[in-house]
Amino acid sequence: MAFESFADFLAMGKHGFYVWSAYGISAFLVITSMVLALRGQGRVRQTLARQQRRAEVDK
Amino acid sequence: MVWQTIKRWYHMLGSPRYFHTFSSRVLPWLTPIALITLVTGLVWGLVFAPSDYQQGNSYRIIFIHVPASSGALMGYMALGVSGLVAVVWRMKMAEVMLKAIAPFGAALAAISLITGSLWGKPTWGTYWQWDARMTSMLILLFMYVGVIALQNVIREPRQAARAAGLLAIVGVINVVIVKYSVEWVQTLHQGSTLKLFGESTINPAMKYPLLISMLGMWLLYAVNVLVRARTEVEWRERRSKWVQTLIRKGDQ
Amino acid sequence: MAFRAALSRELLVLWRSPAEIINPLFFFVMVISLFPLAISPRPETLALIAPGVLWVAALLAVMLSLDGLFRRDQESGVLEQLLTSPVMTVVPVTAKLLAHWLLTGLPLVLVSPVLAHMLQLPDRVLGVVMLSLLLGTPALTVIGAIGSALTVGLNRGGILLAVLVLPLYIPVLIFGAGVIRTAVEGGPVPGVLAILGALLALTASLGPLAVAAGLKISSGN
Amino acid sequence: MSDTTLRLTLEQLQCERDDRELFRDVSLTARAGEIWQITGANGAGKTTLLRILVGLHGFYEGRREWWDESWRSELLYLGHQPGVREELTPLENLRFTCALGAQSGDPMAALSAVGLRGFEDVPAAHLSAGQKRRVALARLWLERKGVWVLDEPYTAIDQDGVAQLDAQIQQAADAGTLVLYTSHHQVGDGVRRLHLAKGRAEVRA
Repeated sequence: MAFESFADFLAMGKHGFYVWSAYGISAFLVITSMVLALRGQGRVRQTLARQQRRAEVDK
Repeated sequence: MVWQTIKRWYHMLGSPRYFHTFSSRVLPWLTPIALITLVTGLVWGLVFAPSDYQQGNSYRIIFIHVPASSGALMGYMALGVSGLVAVVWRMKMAEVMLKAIAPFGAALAAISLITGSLWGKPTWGTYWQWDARMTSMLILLFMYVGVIALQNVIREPRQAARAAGLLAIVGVINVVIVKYSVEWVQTLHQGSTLKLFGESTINPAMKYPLLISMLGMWLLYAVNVLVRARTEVEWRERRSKWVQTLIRKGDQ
Repeated sequence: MAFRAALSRELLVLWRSPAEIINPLFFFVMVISLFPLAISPRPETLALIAPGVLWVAALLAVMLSLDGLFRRDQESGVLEQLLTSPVMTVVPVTAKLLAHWLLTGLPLVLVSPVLAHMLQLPDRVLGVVMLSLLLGTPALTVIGAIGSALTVGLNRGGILLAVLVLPLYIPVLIFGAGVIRTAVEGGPVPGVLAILGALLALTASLGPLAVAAGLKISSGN
Repeated sequence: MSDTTLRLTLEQLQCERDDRELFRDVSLTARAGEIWQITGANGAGKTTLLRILVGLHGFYEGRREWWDESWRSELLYLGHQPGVREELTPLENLRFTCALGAQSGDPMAALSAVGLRGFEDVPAAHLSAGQKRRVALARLWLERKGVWVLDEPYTAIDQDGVAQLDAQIQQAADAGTLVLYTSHHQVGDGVRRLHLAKGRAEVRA
């Protein structure tokens, strides 16, 4: 363990702000891209299911 | 014999249907592995790696910066290759890949820029310094934006993909040339280029977490691409019977 | 034979619509004259920024002149004739690029010494200014034409063309302006000029093929 | 036996556009000397079908095959637009299309044949839509090509122009040219029809 205590870990020896903001923003962007990908899949499945139901109703 | 297997793989992966089943089988186990690898690499680097005698702890940003930069670069190379296959051999899957690879690559390029400048502040005193690496990454981000913008403007999906493919091919050549021309500008002004990530990574205690987090990020990139590609395949093949049955069955 | 016919036709078409020639030239002159007003008329500062200003202005002038390069041909149906002709598409395309450069790029080169002088660049450097633009503007025309070919079918191509093409312009800009800066600082000009020449060779050989491919893709192939 | 007159084979041609299916299962074998009239409502895909034949449009399923590799040198394609540059005169336009299409012939004679005598040197910008189409049609009076693909050749053509065009097409077909054109007007009696409706194609030979 490179740090004595959790507080020390958070402070990162006066560089805490930079390290945690870097990781925070990176996590945000990665998660957003993942969520968008999954939401895209859901939306496509939904539209196709709706089209299918509409097609069956017409038949 | 090798040539047969390559050809067989080329045709198998070329068929959207096979790719769909392939990705549906791979995703359930690849996603956890990617996440675990990435998290172990980051935790190892953040918590257990020793602090750097010069930069203290701010260097720990490297464990997200380098994976992101390498991912963005690899992503654009993959775009170039998919572009070549899409434009020259007109392969449908390559067109799907062009749509699937770009977004996460652009995100990684943005991450690389942000983490790079956040690392620059404590180390060099400024958030932005126009050094060779950061400028190349900025231009790479612009080129990602170009590919994504072109794809979204053109209505016809196949034409949009092939246009973006051609741009990606030209783009890949440009990435290499930009790298040298930016370094040339550097040598003109500041003598030798500043090695922002040079010697501090030699120390093995830092090298292993870095390699693991890089692997983790690439696997995560693969997961993102597979999800997006699978969605794109479902949309493009929506008229085919196998997608109709899949929707009717309500696949997970 | 088809190349000569295509070249003479393109020159004729451009010659008959003088706006296509005059606008880029005036744009170039106007943009350059903004900088002394915006930054400072002092000779030392001007001479310092002159290489960059000349090249950014030339780059923008060429790019804007390429925006509608193929649009008229597409709307009138000439592009379809070109794509369905037995002659390889790259031949008339190269002729069009050459004609376009002759009437938009070359004038910039010819007028650049005057503007370089206005930006307080020493007279011994004016030759290098022309040479760097002479090698650079054709590369800018070809690269820009790739973007123009890819956006020919779209109505608001302008901004999109810039987004696609500017990153591709950066190496030519760096070495183009670099040639002039090296000359001003008395450094080894031939070396940098050779790189610019190499960039031109690369774009002039592969570029037209990419433009032809782009036109085919834009027409739905 | 190799059928030397076979020019074009289409098998199960299927094409989508803007999210909907334009047509499917379009099959056809066309031979030299035949005249094919392609009909269908607006938006049925007539122009797209022609553009697939001449290789302008590449996103389709199924097979399109010309009789040999160098079919492009035997192709004369008149597109939806006349293909005339406004800055140039009819004569310059025609000379340019000859060079580009590797087609010889006397442009002056062709222009007068389509009733543009005296307009040879007027910039195309001053011509009417009908006259611009005639400049494009003048190519039919130049050196005869093996395959004519004409998109709506009869639009904006007046009465006697129609008769003249019918005669020229008939004459070319008799000399062995395969003519495929889209229009509501029927050239003559021996014309085969391909009707595109509701995504299907019926061949009424």
